[in-house]
Amino acid sequence: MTWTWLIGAVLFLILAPVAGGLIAGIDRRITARMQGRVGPPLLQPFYDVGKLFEKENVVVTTAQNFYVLAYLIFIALSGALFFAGGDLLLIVFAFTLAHVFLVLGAYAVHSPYSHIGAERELIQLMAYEPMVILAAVGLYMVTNSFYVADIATTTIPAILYLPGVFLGFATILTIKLRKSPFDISTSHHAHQEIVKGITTEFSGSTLAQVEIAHWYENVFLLGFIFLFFAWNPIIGVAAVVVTYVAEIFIDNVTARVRWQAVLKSGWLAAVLALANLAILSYMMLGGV
Amino acid sequence: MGFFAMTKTVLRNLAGGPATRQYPVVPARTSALTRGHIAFDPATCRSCGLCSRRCPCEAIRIEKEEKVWEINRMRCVACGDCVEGCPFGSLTMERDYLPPVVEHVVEHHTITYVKPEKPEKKPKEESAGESA
Amino acid sequence: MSTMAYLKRSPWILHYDASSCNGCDIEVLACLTPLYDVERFGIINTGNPKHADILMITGGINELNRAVVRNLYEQMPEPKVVVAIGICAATGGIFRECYNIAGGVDKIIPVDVYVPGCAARPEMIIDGVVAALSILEEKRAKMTGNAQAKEAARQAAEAGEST
Amino acid sequence: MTVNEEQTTIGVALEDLTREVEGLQAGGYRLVQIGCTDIGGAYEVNYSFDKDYQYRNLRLTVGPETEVPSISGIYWGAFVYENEMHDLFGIPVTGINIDFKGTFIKTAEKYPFSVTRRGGDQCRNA
Amino acid sequence: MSKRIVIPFGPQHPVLPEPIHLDLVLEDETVVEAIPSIGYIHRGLERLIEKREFTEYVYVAERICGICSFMHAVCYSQGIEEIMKIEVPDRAHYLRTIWSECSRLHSHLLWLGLFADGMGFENLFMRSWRLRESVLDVLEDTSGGRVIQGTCKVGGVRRDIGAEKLAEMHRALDPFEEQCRDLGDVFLNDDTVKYRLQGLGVVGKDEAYALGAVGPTARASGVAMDHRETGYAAYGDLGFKPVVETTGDCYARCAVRVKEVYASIDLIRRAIDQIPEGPLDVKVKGTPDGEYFSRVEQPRGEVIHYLRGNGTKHLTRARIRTPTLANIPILVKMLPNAQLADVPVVVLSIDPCISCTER
Amino acid sequence: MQTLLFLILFPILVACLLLFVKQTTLRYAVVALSALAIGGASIYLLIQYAFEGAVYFAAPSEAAGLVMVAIEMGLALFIVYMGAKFKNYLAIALAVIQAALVVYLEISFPENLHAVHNLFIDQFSIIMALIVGLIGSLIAVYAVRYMETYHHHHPEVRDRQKMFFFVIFAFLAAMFGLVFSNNLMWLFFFWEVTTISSFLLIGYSETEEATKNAFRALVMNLLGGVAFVVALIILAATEPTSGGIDLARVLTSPDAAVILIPAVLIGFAGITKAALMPFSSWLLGAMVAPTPVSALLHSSTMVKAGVYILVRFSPVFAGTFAGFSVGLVGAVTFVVASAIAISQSDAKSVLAYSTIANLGLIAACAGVGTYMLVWAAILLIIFHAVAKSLLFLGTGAIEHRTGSRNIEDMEGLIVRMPKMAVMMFIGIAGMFLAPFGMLISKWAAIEAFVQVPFGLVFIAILAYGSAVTVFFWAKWMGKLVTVTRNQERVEKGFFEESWAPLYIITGLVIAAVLLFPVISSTLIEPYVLAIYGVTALLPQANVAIMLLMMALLLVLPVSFLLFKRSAKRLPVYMGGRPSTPDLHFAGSLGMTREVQTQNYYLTEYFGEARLFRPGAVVCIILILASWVLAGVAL
Ligand code: SF4
Ligand code: SF4
Ligand code: SF4
Ligand code: SF4
Ligand code: SF4
Ligand code: SF4
Ligand code: SF4
Ligand code: SF4
Repeated sequence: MTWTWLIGAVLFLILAPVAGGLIAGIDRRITARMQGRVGPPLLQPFYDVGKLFEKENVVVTTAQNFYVLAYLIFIALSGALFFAGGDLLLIVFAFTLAHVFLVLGAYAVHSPYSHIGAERELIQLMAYEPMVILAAVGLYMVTNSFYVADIATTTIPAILYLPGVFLGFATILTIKLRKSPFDISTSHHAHQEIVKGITTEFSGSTLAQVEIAHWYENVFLLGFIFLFFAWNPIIGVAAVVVTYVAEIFIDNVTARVRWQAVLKSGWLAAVLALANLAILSYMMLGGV
Repeated sequence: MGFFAMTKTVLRNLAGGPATRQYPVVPARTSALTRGHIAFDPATCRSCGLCSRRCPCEAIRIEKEEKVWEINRMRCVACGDCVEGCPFGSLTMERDYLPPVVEHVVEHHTITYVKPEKPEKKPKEESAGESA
Repeated sequence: MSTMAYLKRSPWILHYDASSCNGCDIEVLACLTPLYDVERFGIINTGNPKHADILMITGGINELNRAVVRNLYEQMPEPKVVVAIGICAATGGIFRECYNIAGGVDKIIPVDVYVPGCAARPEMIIDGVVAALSILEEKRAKMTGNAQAKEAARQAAEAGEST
Repeated sequence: MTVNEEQTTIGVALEDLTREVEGLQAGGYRLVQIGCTDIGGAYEVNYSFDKDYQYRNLRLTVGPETEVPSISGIYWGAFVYENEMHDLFGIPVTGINIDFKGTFIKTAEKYPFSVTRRGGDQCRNA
Repeated sequence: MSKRIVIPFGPQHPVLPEPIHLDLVLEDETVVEAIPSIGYIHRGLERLIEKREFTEYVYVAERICGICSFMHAVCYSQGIEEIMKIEVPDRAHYLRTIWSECSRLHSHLLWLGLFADGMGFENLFMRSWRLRESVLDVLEDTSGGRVIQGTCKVGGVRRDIGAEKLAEMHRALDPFEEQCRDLGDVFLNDDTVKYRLQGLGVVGKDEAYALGAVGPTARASGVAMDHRETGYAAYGDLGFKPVVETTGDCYARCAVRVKEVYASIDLIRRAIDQIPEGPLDVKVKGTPDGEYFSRVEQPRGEVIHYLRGNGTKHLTRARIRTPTLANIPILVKMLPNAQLADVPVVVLSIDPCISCTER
Repeated sequence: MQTLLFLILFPILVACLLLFVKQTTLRYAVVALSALAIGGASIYLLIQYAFEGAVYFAAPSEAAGLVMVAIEMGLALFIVYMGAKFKNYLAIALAVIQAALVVYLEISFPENLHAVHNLFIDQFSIIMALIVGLIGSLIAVYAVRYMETYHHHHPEVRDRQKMFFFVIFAFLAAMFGLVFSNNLMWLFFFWEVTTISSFLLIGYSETEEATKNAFRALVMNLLGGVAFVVALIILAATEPTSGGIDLARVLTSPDAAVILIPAVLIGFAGITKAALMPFSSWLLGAMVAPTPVSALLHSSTMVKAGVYILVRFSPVFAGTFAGFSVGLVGAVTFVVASAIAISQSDAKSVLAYSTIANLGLIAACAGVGTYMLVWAAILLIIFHAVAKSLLFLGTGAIEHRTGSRNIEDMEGLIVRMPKMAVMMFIGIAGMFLAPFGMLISKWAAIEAFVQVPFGLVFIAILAYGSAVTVFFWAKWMGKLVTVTRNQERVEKGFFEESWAPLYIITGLVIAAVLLFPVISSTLIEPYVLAIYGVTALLPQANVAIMLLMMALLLVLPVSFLLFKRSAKRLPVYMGGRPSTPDLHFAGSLGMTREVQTQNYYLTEYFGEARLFRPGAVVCIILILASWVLAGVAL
């Protein structure tokens, strides 16, 4: 029992990049199909990252590598904590810490586009943070625990109590997966007014680390989605798949919005979640 | 439905499969008129120089005495004007494209046209020259 | 990690319009569209020199853009190749004699592949990229093969951080 | 439906330019373009205007280096053409609202231009 | 200390395929000042007339730009024909019209795609460009070139389109139009697209006119000005009406182009219906002596070729004033107060074409 | 008891001594030595009483009480004089009202004005004393050289350093008195002394603005003072049930309803002192004072007196709607002040708003007042004090060297003043990043609020508030770490001795994280346990993880060694436009422009003009509501 958490963490650290890369590959193929194209090979993300490691190591300032490495480590750490069944709030905060490192990396280089990307990343952070916290609180209210281990093994269908929270979380998931319409700080699509935004000045292995961190992050986020459906693992997995495909779909049917809309959407998502929680707590107060 | 106006297209794309032309596997689409590249027949050219005069890019050079007909592939815009201008049909517009190269290509031909008799077709001689 | 050669499978391009007439440009862009879909080969048009492996240039060099072309080229990390698209990029093309055209791209930076045509067609551009890939691979081999101490140190550092 | 297009060209003296242009502006004409032609040692500057497809052209003839007053005070958008005049023909235009100071179109060599470049490859195939 | 961000935007920039540079001064992300600089494409091709005979120059004119390449050829040829008083056969006029409208279609679809790309709507970009490919296929089938047709010449056209091909084109128009309307529907009705476009870069009718704006940019502000109304080529026979919008924002500029796509399809349809039989060209004798300001409506607006000959084979002056050059002033006026994210959208909304602007 | 008295009286002695010291070196010696003594004594206090629980001391009473009243009257007269001199009649009116009420109190209820014990000490007091004793005295040391430089830079300001240091030390004494007083009359006296100290120090430069702001601070604090006296009168009047002016008796009073009204009034005094929302303007105005003053009074200690009193009274607030309202005042202040901080570019304004926000958060915890929240509140007080004083002192140091305290001008500090930048970095990290203290406390607060009825309101506010917090801190951090080129190092010229306080406080920030389990278990938990009978505990696993994160953070910089060797350096991406290494590029119109990468301030959304008024209105309503609700409860 005492060591199971360690197993979860280690499995995550090893498998998440594989899963994340595969998900990215599937994502790109589905996107291509939605656009009427063939798309890249399934393993393309791995080729990309492999390629990046083959490239020359160039920097604007050596400090940037440090921040990106820290970003990767803390993303991995928060994901590992998650799969180890840790405290959701602590995980969320570790996650924020990781992103702050990414942002600092972009600031460190003193380059116009990466600076703007960094500011926008912070706006995104500000937009989704309330919702993430509320999602954790919502899960607590249903399961009475902040521990992923408890939430994941609950028999309560959290989603039935938390539809608003889930919708809100799905909204900010779009921000987190860097998908249109909310991909303002850097986009997977090639063309953006701020070039590559926050990753403009990262290249070679540094960029590969950003990419790997993103895989970790995606797996972690999908794990979070799973929590809403955790009472039935099969439905849970199905829900994760459906949610992800829906995100790809949204990505393909919307234009990118301005930062104002991102902030408003993120905060409105949190308001939706709040309304949900308010009703929930009213019911619980009434019931108990 | 204002929000997901693109849905129809996405669904159609998913259902219809990719529209991609699998280029290297399937040969490129061309039409009868496609202007791919200029082909020269050294056996019929009478070194009149009209093609060279008409060419808007000065891609063709001819040296009457040395019986040289040259085309600089890095200059030719494949407009076909030389083809229209050649009174002897020595030039034709081919449909297929030239492959990419790693150096500038000046194609060098030796004119084999022999004056009075009926010209006998001889294999054309090609050699890729070099230029700056 | 040095024998894997992922480079060939994931060439990211940077496209710059030196002084093209747009003809070749739009054909480069057409390569991205569903009909030609170069993402099949892992090609992404990054738009950022720091991420790019292949520099695709259309159009010839003129007074103002020579510095830009050099700047973009220098910002690309090794290994990298340059593909000149269209005859303008090769020699200046039909504008060769114009007073403000200095000639092809090779006047400023080394060009590895020339794609002829005016305008170069998407298929020709794909061919050009394919030709560039093997050159890219050669350059990579040369780069990693360099047994200099500094290189080795770099490799070690990379291996260390990629665990 | 089809409108017939008329083109008229009248000469204008340097000192009358601003007044004439103001007149056209008051008459509801839009500025179509300003273009120069070198006519051996001097320049013809065409100021073209249009109203309902009726094309009016004021033609100014100036020597090289003659200062021409800007009409960007009358037509705000004139600056594009006037900067071009300056950069490509060396005609000094005074008082442009957005003066690029010779950087609107940068050229390798100074006007007057000719097709044949000095020094370059002699457009021979060799 | 003022809180400002100063960044160079371009010349190399992923959203703008062509090199244009802006000095952007921002406050947060609001544009305070945006001064353009151009000249990256300047080749000096007007001077090539010293080197090319006036009949050969049409190949250069085509390569003023690869997008409305055909229309440059038409504009140039019409200028010469006007100076030399050449009567071009009717069929040539119709063919020129058909190719022109095909060019407009491919140009507008191309623009719509880039515009969508500028808004970060990748799929819409893909869709627009995919539709555009069918136009390019037609162009290749009829002229031999996808983007550079090379079929217009002084005195007429170089190639005919056979009756069979015309009929095939006509048949293809209906499904094509339907697909275009689906595409236009996204541009005109999608909420995220509207959010990005409406109320952005508003220019009123009077201001647009005063700034000398042309083409869809002017028409979106309510200035009903379209050179096709003068009835050059075969337009006089086809009953042409300009597409006009009144709100003057980016949405209107987009709407004008979407509707012009429909209009072009209509024009092609009518032109195919009405095309007369007859010769394709007349022989050009003599040399041009005189001058003319030839004007044609390109996808981006009115283009002017000022041609002047002195009776030799070489013209003495060709000056090309292109629509983008005329639209730069309005662009400079539109940028301040936009958001950084809108800069590409606003810039693209005039459909800037640097190649011909700088020649 | 001796230690307590020493801590209260010794600073007064030093203060008087400093009135006669003119020379900087000498002053430095005196201040440094007394700082050592005070700091040592507060640590001794810790060792002495940490495991004892609450200890009460009778302490001399009558005479001291009389002296205090006399001084109070003297202060009132002084205010009247100053008010007359600067024509601020509101201040006069309030001072007169307050004095009249005190006199009324003394005359009407002489028999009820006795506390069994005048002084006491418990773990909470120890914590406060440590903050005052360690951070306060470090700031005092820093201030000596700072003030010398200050007069270099501002020759126009009259040199009143003797007065300055007198007030500083008098203030320290008052703070000690405040946290050790069990007699509410005494507490009120010390309270008033801090008010006056603040008034004097804000007005130090004697400019028009300084004077204006000093009076604003004075008026608002006097308002709180009046409420305090009214509370005392009520307590005295209801002595038998409420416990009169004996803090310990009041807090354990069986009749919760009776003491709720005085609690709310004292809470109001706390709100004014802690500069919560409608009153936050005084703290912002106080930023005109020399930076050590801001660090000492307006962030780490005096304003903490406001929340100290709130936390003291939180058992009374707990579970009441009045307390809930007070808590909401804090919560609203937290979110609004954090949001406004986004729109500020002056480092001191950002620090001020963030201080207000954090005080709001503490007040929110105190107002709702469950045991876990009190635990979190105390943690917040500690972490905020260390991190914030570091930031203030750092800002002062930066301003001295670079001539600006604008955040934009701190761009590239890591290149120009690397040591300073690292310390600022740690300070900022301390304010908002896991695993640093503030975040631990926020996290604890969230977990605690979940369990409170209607806690959702607070959670929502906390969620938004901390999101906003991340934004403004991270962008500041970003400025610091930006690696700019071609800039010289300017660290050297900063006065050498002042590094010591900075280093020590930096050490404290890190130590606070590493030691927080110990701090929690030895000081906070016993205190909470003593008051509530239950105590909060952080799960061991989480503590371990946080320590792991901290260790990672400390180890990570080693990775720098990895990168140093190889990488090739390239210039930044400038759209291909030719540029120089220091980011000047060839712009349009033939100009050369410099790239400027400044932060976003989102003024349109988070501007002062937009948010302050609604925030203040909401808070006023909530304060009034708390009074009404307290009345209703009675
Ligand atoms: S020089 Fe050139 S143009 Fe003149 S005849 Fe020779 S090939 Fe023809
Ligand atoms: S095709 Fe055109 S460019 Fe090529 S050689 Fe012939 S005339 Fe010259
Ligand atoms: S190819 Fe034709 S035109 Fe050219 S020289 Fe030979 S015969 Fe004359
Ligand atoms: S090669 Fe031809 S199509 Fe390409 S840019 Fe040059 S002129 Fe245009
Ligand atoms: S070789 Fe002919 S075309 Fe070339 S420069 Fe000389 S004359 Fe001109
Ligand atoms: S307007 Fe644009 S598309 Fe048309 S010719 Fe000019 S550059 Fe080309
Ligand atoms: S830095 Fe120099 S000028 Fe400034 S206070 Fe110190 S000694 Fe004086
Ligand atoms: S740093 Fe600034 S405020 Fe402080 S003393 Fe110097 S000039 Fe005055």
